[in-house]
Amino acid sequence: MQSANILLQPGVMPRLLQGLWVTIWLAAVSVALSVPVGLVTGWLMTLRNPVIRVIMRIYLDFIRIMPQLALLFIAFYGLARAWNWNLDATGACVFVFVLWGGAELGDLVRGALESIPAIQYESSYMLGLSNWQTFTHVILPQAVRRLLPASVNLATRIVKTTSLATLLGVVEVIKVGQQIIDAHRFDYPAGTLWVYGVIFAMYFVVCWPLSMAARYLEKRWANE
Amino acid sequence: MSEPMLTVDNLLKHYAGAERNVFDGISFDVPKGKVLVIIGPSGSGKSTLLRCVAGLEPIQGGTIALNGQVIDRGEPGNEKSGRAKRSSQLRTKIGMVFQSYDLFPNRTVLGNITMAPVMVQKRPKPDVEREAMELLKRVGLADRAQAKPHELSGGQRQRVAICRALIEHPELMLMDEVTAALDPEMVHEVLDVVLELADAGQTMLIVTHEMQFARAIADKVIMIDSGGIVETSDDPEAFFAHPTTQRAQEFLRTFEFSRHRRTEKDGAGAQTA
Amino acid sequence: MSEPMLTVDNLLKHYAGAERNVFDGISFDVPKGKVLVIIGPSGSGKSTLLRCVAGLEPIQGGTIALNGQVIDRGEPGNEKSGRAKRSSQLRTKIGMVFQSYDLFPNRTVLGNITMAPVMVQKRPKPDVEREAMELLKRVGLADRAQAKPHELSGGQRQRVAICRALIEHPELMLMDEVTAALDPEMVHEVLDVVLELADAGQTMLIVTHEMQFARAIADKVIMIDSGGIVETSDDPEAFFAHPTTQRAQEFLRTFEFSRHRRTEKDGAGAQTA
Amino acid sequence: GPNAGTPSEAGGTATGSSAQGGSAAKARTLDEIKKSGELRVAVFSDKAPFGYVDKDGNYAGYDVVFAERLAKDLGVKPVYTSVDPAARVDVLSSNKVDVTLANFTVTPERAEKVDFAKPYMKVSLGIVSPEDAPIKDVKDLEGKTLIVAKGTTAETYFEKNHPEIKLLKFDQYADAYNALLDGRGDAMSTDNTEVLAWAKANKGYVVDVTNLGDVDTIAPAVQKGNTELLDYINEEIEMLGNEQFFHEDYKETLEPVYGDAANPDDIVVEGGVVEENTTK
Amino acid sequence: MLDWAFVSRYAPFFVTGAEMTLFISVFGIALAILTGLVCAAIETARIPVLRQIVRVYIEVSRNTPLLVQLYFLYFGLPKLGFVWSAEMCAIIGLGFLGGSYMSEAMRAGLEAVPQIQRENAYMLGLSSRQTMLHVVIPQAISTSIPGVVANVIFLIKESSVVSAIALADVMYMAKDLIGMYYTTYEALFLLIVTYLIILLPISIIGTWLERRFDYAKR
Ligand SMILES: Nc1ncnc2c1ncn2[C@@H]1O[C@H](COP(=O)(O)OP(=O)(O)OP(=O)(O)O)[C@@H](O)[C@H]1O
Ligand SMILES: Nc1ncnc2c1ncn2[C@@H]1O[C@H](COP(=O)(O)OP(=O)(O)OP(=O)(O)O)[C@@H](O)[C@H]1O
Ligand SMILES: [Mg+2]
Ligand SMILES: [Mg+2]
Repeated sequence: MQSANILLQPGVMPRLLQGLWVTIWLAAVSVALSVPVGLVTGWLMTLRNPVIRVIMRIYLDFIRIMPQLALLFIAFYGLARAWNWNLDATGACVFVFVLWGGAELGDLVRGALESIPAIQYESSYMLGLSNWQTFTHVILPQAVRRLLPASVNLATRIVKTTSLATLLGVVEVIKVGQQIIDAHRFDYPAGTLWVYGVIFAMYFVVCWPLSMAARYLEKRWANE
Repeated sequence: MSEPMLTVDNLLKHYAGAERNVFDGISFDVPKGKVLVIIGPSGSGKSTLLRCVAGLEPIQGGTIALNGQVIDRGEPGNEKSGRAKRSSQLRTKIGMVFQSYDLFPNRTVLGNITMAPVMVQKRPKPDVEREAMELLKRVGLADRAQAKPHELSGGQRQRVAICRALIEHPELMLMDEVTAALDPEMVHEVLDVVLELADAGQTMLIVTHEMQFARAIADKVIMIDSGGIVETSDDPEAFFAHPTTQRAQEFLRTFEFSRHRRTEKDGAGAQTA
Repeated sequence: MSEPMLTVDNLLKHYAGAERNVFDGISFDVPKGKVLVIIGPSGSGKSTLLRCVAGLEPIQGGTIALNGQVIDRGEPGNEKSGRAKRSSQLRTKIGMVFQSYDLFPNRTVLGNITMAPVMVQKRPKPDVEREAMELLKRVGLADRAQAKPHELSGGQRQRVAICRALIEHPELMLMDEVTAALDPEMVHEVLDVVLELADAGQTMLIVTHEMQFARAIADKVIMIDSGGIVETSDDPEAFFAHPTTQRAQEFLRTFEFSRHRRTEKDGAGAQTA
Repeated sequence: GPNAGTPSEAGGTATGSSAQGGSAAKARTLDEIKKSGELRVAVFSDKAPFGYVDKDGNYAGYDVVFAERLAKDLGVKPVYTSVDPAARVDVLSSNKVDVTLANFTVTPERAEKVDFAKPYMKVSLGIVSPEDAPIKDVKDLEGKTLIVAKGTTAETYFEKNHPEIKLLKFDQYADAYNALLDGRGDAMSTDNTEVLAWAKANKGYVVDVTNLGDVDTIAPAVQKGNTELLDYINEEIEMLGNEQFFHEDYKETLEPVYGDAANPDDIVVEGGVVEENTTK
Repeated sequence: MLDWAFVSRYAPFFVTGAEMTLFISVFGIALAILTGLVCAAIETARIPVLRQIVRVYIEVSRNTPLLVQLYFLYFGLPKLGFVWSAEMCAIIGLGFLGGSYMSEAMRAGLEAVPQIQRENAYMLGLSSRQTMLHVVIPQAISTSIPGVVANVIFLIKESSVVSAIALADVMYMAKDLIGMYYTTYEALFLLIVTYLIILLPISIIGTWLERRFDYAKR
């Protein structure tokens, strides 16, 4: 197992960590941008306007049915040329993850808003609250509680999906790993096992706490 | 009786898509300081009636007036228009307590009660909190002010819901089967509060299936069924003892269990199924 | 009265982790062909008692005997052992109807009723179906034989649940608040069926909060509270009219609404909250 | 599993049929590049010693040394984008980079999509195989599995001329080499320089086929129609020829790997002029 | 805008790619369902040590990307002497990933069956086998189906990354066309159409199945 020494080579772990940082950055930016997109999407989905309904339906279904990798390819190779967008690989990834995260989150928002019993609106009406007060003080706080656990889960999924960015050439943790494997292919031909093993563990270390947090929130707010 | 607080005149209500009208024009009034109890079989429209008065349902005909002022006028064809367009201020004049579970789950008991007066009536928060605590004491829940609704029993929740409506000093209170979702023991703790309210002169419109309670609290009773009023009575005691219409008699009988079937029992013996 | 069908002797029940015993050794019996009604406040252990008799809960002391044969004997420390180890055959001798909504959702009404006799008692299917149809006719549901449970109202479901238990010809029927989850109108259609069963001589152990119904059906009443029997009576009529113990008097009073609070009302006038 | 054919096995030049005006994203002018202060270059990040990321995480290699000089002479900084072989055309046509310097072999198909400048290197294909089962000739490959990287000259060559050979294609060179090491194929093919260097470092592997196909040149590429930048690069290459820049480059980046296994003149092209006296 | 001649010439390759996608998916999903069943059974039965192992497996599987799992299986494990074919790696990878998702869906189904249903069966005299077979499992299936169908679609989509280990699936075909002939639009068009043809019917069948087994709806 002396091939494990590849991990001790100067620069290897720092570079992997740097790569991981890119992964996290990519995921964080995508999640951060998904939130406003998701809120708007979710709100649009609750509207009764038939045209908006159909559009949102198609948007959601298309995003859901296409593999994320296919979406990445479409964004990276297709859209940039068609719309004269200068999307680099990272940009294409963020674009796709936000579209995808926004759609998923939008559906969660819709679900959360629709799951609030009508009686909550009616009580607020009877108490004289305005529509805006009802939304901000009654509906939203309840919706957020239903929303948050699922959103944290979505964040975990986004982190995992950022792994696909490597296939567009984004230099994130997997790509860095491949570069390291390549740079050491003469001295540590069996380094592959260890480098991929470490990357595997890194994803776990990032995603697992998120999953736990989601589960905790879910339990904590389950009975309220 | 004194002058009417609520006057419902020739009310017509139709749900979008429904085959027939829930009400084909019904009229009644609630005098100030009195309690009107509405009874009737399931599906007869008791909840709908309360919701119309509350402004939660659009009406298609007739008028609803509060203190002689028309607050809602029926418009044919507005089945889908949602809630009536009443001002916040008007809405605070009518309080409502629903069947159950309608406290705001994200606020404490105190937060639930103080929210509307502070946000709608713009009253100073300390005053409101002081009054809220008094109300809570009245319903026996002063020690639960900081609890979250999910920590309360059903009966406690309903008492909080009553406080939440009361703190706005509504002229009219609407109560729709406030104990229907409760365990029998809790029924009493809630209805005692309602009885006290009546004693204090609160004008109320109450829907209930608890006939004993109805009998005890009502100043006036109406029974509704299939779109109209079956029987009205200003003497609840007499009504519950001897309803005049056959429909009311039948209805009241469903709350009793006749023994005559039992008498044959000993004779029937072991020829069981 | 005739010889006891069920004898509960010195029953002790403790839930794992609970501070104290639900029962500290209670004893009673149900004579053959009679109806024993159990009343008591919420949390007093009525359901637990029925579940112990049913074999759904392990018991920690005392015995339960059916027709003189001990079917369950308490063992201290077996709180976590789950259901009692009773033979299929013994289990068919005790039927149970729960609070509500417990039909098998994936089978039709008829399928629900015929399942156990065919699978457990190995009776020929045509016979069983014929009998099932007769039972359904008796409870007024012959035309719903092919319906799925979710297409039925609550009252209809409970009547099917009763048929499902009856078709195994249980010697003892247990009923735990069978109408607690029902609309008032439906209560009657279900309780009428139970009254008829009693008339036909079915031995039953019934938990209910409907005092009127309890009074009508009971041959014998026991009231339980805080781990023991508060009062037993072989004359239900007398018991409901004048319970001897103070605890029973208090309990029965929670089902009445006193008018005396109301009398002050007119005097109290407008000094409302 | 199902025996999957690949699109490329259909053979023929499908390329001509596709509209070439695909580049909606207009390339930047020389002025715009100078103004931005950055030259965006597509390079490999896993193809030592031509384009790779060294142990310190910096881009290095034969292509990168050229890119550094190109940028320096323009008075700007180079900014690198790591590409897969298959992405080299698209990064240009979608204007994600200004120039591709990623061991880009000049082929007629590619020349329809991008504009190649004068060459700075020349190669032909080589095949590397395990010592104990050496591939001495293309014929030996019949019925065997050959590993290639997607989008490389090797892929195109074998698709076109030897459809009978089963190809196993990977996105990255690193993956392809690993597949060879793990015995997932019988041999691997790519530019001869590359396989030579690799075989030298990996015991148990030999290169017995070194000059397959035509001698191909390797050149920088810019977006189709970006003549301004193209002309500039051509001038630059001619100018660098005078100072024998690419021999220097060779000494710095390739010699430490190849040692005496290769002759610099077989690889390096100076001033954009290919001399025909390559040693076979 | 699209070159239809090119599209029709290369469409057959996407059919082959779809075959590969389906081949990997069918076996991967079958393995996932099997794994899920075993795990759900272990968790519901609360078998002591195995249960902990299952928990760890589920956490690892759910919190790592399939791509990394595949790289590890395909490039990493050979260094330990396990050389599995790409197909094998892909199927095992999908099964490893999907097993945890399937297990959760099935467990949720089992747990959603109210205790009172088992108690009724007990009171009617049904044996525990009969109770499981005729009462619990039919209801569990009905609640599990939406989750399982969603997972099936999810896994088919996830299978698109197997092109990274040189399996000629739909995604691989698209990359190949782009890499060789630079016919980006045509390749992407064929890619979208192929995935729609594979996934739309499954999604529709899933909705139908959900309705079909929705008898537990109360
Ligand atoms: N939103 C609605 N849309 C259409 N029909 C409705 C709606 N709400 C109630 N109905 C119908 O209107 C009639 C009256 O219903 P309502 O709930 O007012 O009866 P209720 O007397 O309150 O019954 P219960 O005693 O069961 O509460 C019923 O036939 C019901 O089915
Ligand atoms: N599974 C359990 N584990 C622990 N304690 C329990 C359990 N089930 C019931 N208890 C407790 O045992 C006591 C008796 O409960 P039980 O349900 O038998 O009362 P009940 O008389 O049927 O009440 P109700 O009228 O509300 O149905 C209660 O204090 C209850 O909290
Ligand atoms: Mg109602
Ligand atoms: Mg109970």
